Amino acid sequence: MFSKILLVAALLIPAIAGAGEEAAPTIAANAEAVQGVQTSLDYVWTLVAAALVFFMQAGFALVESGFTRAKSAVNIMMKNLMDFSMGSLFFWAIGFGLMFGATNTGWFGTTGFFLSDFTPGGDPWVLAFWMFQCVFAATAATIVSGAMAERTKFLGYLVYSAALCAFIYPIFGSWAWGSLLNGNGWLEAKGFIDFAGSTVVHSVGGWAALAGAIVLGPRIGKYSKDGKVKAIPGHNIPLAALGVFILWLGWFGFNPGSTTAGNTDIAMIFVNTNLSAAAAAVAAMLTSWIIFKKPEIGMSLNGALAGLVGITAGCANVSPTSSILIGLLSGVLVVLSVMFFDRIKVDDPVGAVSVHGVCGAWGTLAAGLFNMGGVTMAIITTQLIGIIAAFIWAFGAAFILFKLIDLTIGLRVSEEEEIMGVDICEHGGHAYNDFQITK
Amino acid sequence: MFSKILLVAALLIPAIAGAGEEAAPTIAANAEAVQGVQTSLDYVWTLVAAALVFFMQAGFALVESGFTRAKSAVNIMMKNLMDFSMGSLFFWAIGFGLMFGATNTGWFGTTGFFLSDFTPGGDPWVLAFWMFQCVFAATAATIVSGAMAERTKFLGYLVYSAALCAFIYPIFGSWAWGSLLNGNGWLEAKGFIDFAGSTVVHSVGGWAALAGAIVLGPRIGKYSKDGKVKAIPGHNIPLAALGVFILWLGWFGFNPGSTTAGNTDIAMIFVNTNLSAAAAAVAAMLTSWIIFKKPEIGMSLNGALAGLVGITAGCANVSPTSSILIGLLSGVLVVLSVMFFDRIKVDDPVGAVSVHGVCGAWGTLAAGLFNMGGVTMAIITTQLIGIIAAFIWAFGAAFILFKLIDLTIGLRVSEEEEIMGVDICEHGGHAYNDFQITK
Amino acid sequence: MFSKILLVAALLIPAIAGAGEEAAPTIAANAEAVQGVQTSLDYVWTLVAAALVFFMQAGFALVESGFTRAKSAVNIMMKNLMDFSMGSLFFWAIGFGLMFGATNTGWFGTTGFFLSDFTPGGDPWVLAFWMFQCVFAATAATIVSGAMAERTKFLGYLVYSAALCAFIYPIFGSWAWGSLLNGNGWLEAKGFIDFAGSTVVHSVGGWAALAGAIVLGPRIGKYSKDGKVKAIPGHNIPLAALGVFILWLGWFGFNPGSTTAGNTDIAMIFVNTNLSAAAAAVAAMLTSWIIFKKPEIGMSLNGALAGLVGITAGCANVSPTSSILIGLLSGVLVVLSVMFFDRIKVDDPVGAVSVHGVCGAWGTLAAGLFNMGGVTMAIITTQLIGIIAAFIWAFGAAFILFKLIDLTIGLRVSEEEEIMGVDICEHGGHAYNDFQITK
Amino acid sequence: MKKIEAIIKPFKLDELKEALNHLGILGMTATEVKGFGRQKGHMEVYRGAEYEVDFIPKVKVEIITTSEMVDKIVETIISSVNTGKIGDGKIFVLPIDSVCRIRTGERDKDAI
Amino acid sequence: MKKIEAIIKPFKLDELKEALNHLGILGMTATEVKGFGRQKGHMEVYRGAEYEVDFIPKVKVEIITTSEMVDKIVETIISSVNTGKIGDGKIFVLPIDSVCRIRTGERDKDAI
Amino acid sequence: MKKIEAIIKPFKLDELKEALNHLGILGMTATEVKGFGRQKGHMEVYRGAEYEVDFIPKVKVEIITTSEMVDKIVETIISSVNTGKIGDGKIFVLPIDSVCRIRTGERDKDAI
Ligand SMILES: Nc1ncnc2c1ncn2[C@@H]1O[C@H](COP(=O)(O)OP(=O)(O)O)[C@@H](O)[C@H]1O
Ligand SMILES: Nc1ncnc2c1ncn2[C@@H]1O[C@H](COP(=O)(O)OP(=O)(O)O)[C@@H](O)[C@H]1O
Ligand SMILES: Nc1ncnc2c1ncn2[C@@H]1O[C@H](COP(=O)(O)OP(=O)(O)O)[C@@H](O)[C@H]1O
Repeated sequence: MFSKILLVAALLIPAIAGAGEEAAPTIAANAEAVQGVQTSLDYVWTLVAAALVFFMQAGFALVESGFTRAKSAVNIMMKNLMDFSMGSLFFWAIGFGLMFGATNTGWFGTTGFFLSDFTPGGDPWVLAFWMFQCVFAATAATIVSGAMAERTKFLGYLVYSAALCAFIYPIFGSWAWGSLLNGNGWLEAKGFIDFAGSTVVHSVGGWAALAGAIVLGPRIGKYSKDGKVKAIPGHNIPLAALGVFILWLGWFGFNPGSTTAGNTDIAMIFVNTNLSAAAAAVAAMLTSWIIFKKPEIGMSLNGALAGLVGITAGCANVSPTSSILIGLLSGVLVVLSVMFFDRIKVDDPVGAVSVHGVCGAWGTLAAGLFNMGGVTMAIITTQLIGIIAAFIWAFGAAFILFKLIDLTIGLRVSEEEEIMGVDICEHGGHAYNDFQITK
Repeated sequence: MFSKILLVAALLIPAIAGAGEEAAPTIAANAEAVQGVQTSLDYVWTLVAAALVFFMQAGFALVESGFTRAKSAVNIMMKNLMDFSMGSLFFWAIGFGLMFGATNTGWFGTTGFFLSDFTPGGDPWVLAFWMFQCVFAATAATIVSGAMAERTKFLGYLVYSAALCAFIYPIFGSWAWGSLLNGNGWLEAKGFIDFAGSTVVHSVGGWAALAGAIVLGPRIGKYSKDGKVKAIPGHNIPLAALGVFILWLGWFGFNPGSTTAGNTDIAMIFVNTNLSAAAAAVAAMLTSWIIFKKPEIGMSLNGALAGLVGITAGCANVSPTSSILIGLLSGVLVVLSVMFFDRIKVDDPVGAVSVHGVCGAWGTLAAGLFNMGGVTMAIITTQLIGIIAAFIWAFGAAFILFKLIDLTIGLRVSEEEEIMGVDICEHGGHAYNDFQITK
Repeated sequence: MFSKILLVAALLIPAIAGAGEEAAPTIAANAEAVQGVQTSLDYVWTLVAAALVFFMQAGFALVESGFTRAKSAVNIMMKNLMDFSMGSLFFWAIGFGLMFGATNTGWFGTTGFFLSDFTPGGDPWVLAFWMFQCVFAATAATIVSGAMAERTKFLGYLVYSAALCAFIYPIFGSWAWGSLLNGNGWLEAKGFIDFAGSTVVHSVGGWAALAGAIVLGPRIGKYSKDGKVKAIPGHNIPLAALGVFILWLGWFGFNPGSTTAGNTDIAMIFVNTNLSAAAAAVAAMLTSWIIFKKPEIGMSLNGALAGLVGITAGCANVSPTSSILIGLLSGVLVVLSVMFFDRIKVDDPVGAVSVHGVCGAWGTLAAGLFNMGGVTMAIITTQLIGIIAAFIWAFGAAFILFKLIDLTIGLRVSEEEEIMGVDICEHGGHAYNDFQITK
Repeated sequence: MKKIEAIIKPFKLDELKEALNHLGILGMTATEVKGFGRQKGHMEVYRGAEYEVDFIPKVKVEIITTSEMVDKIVETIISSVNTGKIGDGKIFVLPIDSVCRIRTGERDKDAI
Repeated sequence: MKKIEAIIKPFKLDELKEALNHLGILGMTATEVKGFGRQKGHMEVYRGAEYEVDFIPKVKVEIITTSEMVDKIVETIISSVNTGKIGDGKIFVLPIDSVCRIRTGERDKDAI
Repeated sequence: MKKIEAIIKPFKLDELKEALNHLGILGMTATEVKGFGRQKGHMEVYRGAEYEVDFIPKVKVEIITTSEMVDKIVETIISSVNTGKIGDGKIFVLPIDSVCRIRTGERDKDAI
């Protein structure tokens, strides 16, 4: 078999990895070769998982646009495209170094900016690792987009998005995950359990979303003069449902991929992820059925996502049976939470705060409660510390950030623009030319 | 390279798999290490394939909603979400044990319910295997959803869906595939060839769909008073086409993944799967062109699926050239079959019976006819036995089930509700708010 | 663990690959076993990548239909389905042999038609390799579909599509990539760098698209009598955006998969691919913002694709930092190019010529300019030779082909049919029954 | 000449068309409209918020005809779309000054 | 009997409905239309080509009523949908010969 | 005052708009409608079942104007949208009692 990589071999400084395979068979050579193959397998799995997590960007884009109005669909697609595009660049330049660089404080890293840890010919693992972490950062950023839909200035959003990928997410990330590379955070030092990011990714994104929704205020028409909650139905439920299926698929990269190693541990993580999501979707459907007399699809879809977020922290250290319990509770919780935030007049069109913030916190606690290795007061305390730290940091930093944006370039479009729709005003076009739109 | 799994190592009872890699290099250790890496590769491949098969749920949802009316799209999304969510739970609790548990009768398994075969710290293979089998079970369930679209009571559908994943599918599955784990079915004992499930998954789903469509009866307006077939055009062809592409993608997990081993055998399975689908799409297009004077897209899309179903049984034991023949015949067959069922007034809005039932049976026969190792009368007989057994069991059991549902909670919505659309009546909402809908 | 493959073992001539694993552990046996596992990993990775590239077909279908009118959506789906289906068959019968067969001229291969290189029981690598190359061929074919949208006779398109997969693409491919199997092309002999096909796949497709758009002429209404460019807005921007996300995902198979080996080299290719796409999306958005005063989504989406095409040639031999530069330039270039072709009255509804043709050429040059191993005049010259050869061959051959089709079966529908829409005239149906369409 | 406007339930359009054809009516124009009236709408729920949909999809059919035909047409409409249920709709008759066929310039009677 | 046609800004429909209900108007028919008038449209851009959208989404509300009610209704419409901005719309009053309720065959006053 | 209703082929709307503007007509309202008439529809096929589509997409343009302008406008419409093919459409002229501009309350002539 002729590997195309040889085509560029002459151009590449180092010998091609894996060349060792051709070495004369000695015990040592074999041992090394086995290592080499396992390493290759780790790369393949980690990067395949990264690709799946990347695809979650599409899932978020679809869920968010499906749950909002036709006149905002272009804007949501642009926000999701830019979350990932700008996020990749800012995480490359700044975020990755803050999150995984060496640190003596345990509060943020100070090395490895601009992927400087990689030298052509050197160990490419840092690249595989960066790729996987990059899609995680962008996920945190994109969570916020839905909660701020239909009324946010595009420029203001871009500034927020860059800041989250460059600072807010990585700094918290360094506390919990820094030691995965060169860092070493104060939170992980305490034994904080958050295998794939219920808190690090989802709560951080969810609490930032809460800050954004609060600073923005509700969409025109979301609350009647007499303060009653008015429904603003989403314009494309099939797209939203497709988005949820894509997110579920992406989570099979998000959770098991967090091993960043192609080993047998991923089996249980797959199963736990799936069972929690399934249980949560069913629980949310039943809850909505009981409360609204109909099995409502918006809540059922949110339910599946709630179960995925809920199991993210504990997917590697709870049993499949526990995963079902975690999912069931996530499904009930998300419905009640969505209704709660509606009540207190926080207009979150897609339920991002409830799904990612609230269920992320719940999942982090659950990772301690259902720990297969047994639960101690110490574990619970650490989990709570992490949960609270995430809220204080993410909500606080995002709140200040949004206020600053509001005072400077402006965060919200004018009333007239909002009625016309952000698509025309911010992007000069419509999502559905050719269709008769009724709102 | 620092594996995140170590973060939870302290919490996990067993030593982490693959730790053996660090053992002092001896011949035995190396041999074991190689085995370990191959095992890891098998896990990675099986679970990546499972993720692809999971994604087929989205494909089915899109094909079904695209081929039906806008007023039923929410209901179809809910059905597909719940097929998989409830299916996962019921397959976990009951189905998996019936299908793969130990058996002395050869008719159904009696162990391994609630994933009891897995013990924390024990061999996690059963989890990887469960995950792969779970997405198969849900596939069988979701096939039926399309054939019963636009007129089925949601609650009645949920009962059916649970029953299929818990009993109908697993029991047949145990006859043909039980020995893949702890079972040992009477059909596989005869040497029945159905590598990836033309019969086990698709025909079983297809014949259940036939039973459902018959018990329900046609949609209002599908047949004029004078008995002429009236078209009820699907509302979103691009969604349906996307669904077919997604299903085709998923089949690259469905067929090659059925090796549940990461080895070189998957290459031929990939090629066969692809060539059969391609040939069938072309054949169906040409057939529709000849019969209707236009290359019709609905039939062409069904054709691709027919080719995928047709090669599923024989993908590992027929040649690429044979795969093309199998596909060509599947493509012609599906068009004629769809027209036939329309004629006899079985209203199957998406062609599920023809694609999965009829072409599943054809594919199972073809797996014998085109067997690379040569064909014998015995092989054909066994294939026919399997095909017939599937029809009797799946159609019979499903027919009784649907009749029971109809007599108890009711299977079909009222005429008024059907005219309004199941979305509003069953779920209290529309799929396309903001759009002017004309039906 | 019981591999299902054993079910058909009796039927398969050769012993199952990997059986060697059970051999008594000797040094030689271990060495061989390691090789076996690495080989299996290469298969798994190559085929997973092929699946991702296959999925790009869906991405193209969505981008093309999203950027055109509702009345052409059925036709575009049919064209994309058939590009891949017929393409697979013609590449199997003819293309693969021409591209990778043995050759003594260096201009085209003459062996391996109908996959004759594969013998049951023989080395299945040729099948894995065929699968990967097949999805590449179909990609080249499908690029053209968008540029010819909304006005092309379906039959004429099918003839073109078959010819491209059977002759135009493979012949050029044999010049640059033939030696990946049994061939040995004149261009690769010069050391032409095109790792994953900026030129071989994208420019070839892009220049063929240019020929098609020129021979067809612009859509009715694209230019006013006084020659002003008139906008014909796409009908479904969210679909187009989803298509771009899917294409981006597929590119994680397209570029890293081109190693056709599961090794550590893929890490840098992943990172380069992602950074270039991200940079290009941002650059295109900013460019459109500056020129049109609004961040326009059509251009931003094209930008992401431009960055992906731009890095395809050099993804394995340029640094991540260079990838960002390549992407930034691709993003600016594509916007200017789209406007340029609009000016000169080449009506390319989706920007296929600019994205694939122009940015493919740029990327091929950039692969030389930013070569990590250093750049020489010789390298640049070779790159330019390849770029020019691609233009002459692809544009020339396609132009003649389209002219011939036009003179024989006809390439363009009648004015009346174009106004009614190709969906009804060519396929006898609509994409969006149930919706009120306004154009 | 007169213009007859009938607001009917959407799924009755085909039956109405056939009935009018039998009457020899060779032309009509249909419009998707939303009606508010005695026929109460229904509650819908979206993500926990209930809301009433009181504008119900209807189809408005416009028929230009001669004064003589009016009564016949009105009867035909009633008999073909009447379901006896609230929401069946209304028929309005309006005066028309003149009619013209664009293609030929024919006027009034000859134009329909 | 008269027919009142009001062309209004879409987001004003609910307010108009409520205002008319208070007036005791129990029926109306709404249609999505596109309006061209003094209210200038806006420029849009698509893939580099700018174009003006001068047909603006409006809603046409039709109300059949007795001659006596016309003025009240017109005033109510004006007061409830007037924003003082260009594009608020128009009200047209047309004569009607007869009205009929399909369900019952009732005529004129009784039909509305 | 009069109301002119023209049913035309959709792709002719822009030409009609321009022609009317040249005539100094500053306002009109367009509605998507479906027309049944002499222009026969076409057969379509869906998954093996053929069916005739006999309601063809048309656009209805409504223009309120003074009685004097009616003839000019009708001629303009004919000349600008006539293709000589069946299905070009119809023009109807209806009497209007009164017109009112919501924004200002202006009446009749001043309102348009
Ligand atoms: N006063 C009115 N003006 C205009 N349209 C009306 C009026 N009253 C009713 N309609 C139309 O007629 C439809 C049916 O009227 P409704 O009162 O619901 O039932 P019914 O026709 O049986 O009395 C309404 O949906 C509305 O479109
Ligand atoms: N002469 C007319 N005939 C029919 N409709 C008209 C006419 N003039 C205006 N309209 C309708 O009224 C709407 C508002 O009119 P416009 O001139 O834009 O603002 P205003 O109502 O404030 O004068 C237009 O969008 C159009 O739908
Ligand atoms: N009697 C009628 N009443 C209302 N609308 C009509 C009538 N006759 C025709 N139309 C409208 O005019 C359109 C064109 O009429 P048609 O008979 O098809 O062609 P032509 O205008 O050339 O005679 C039809 O599609 C329909 O919308």
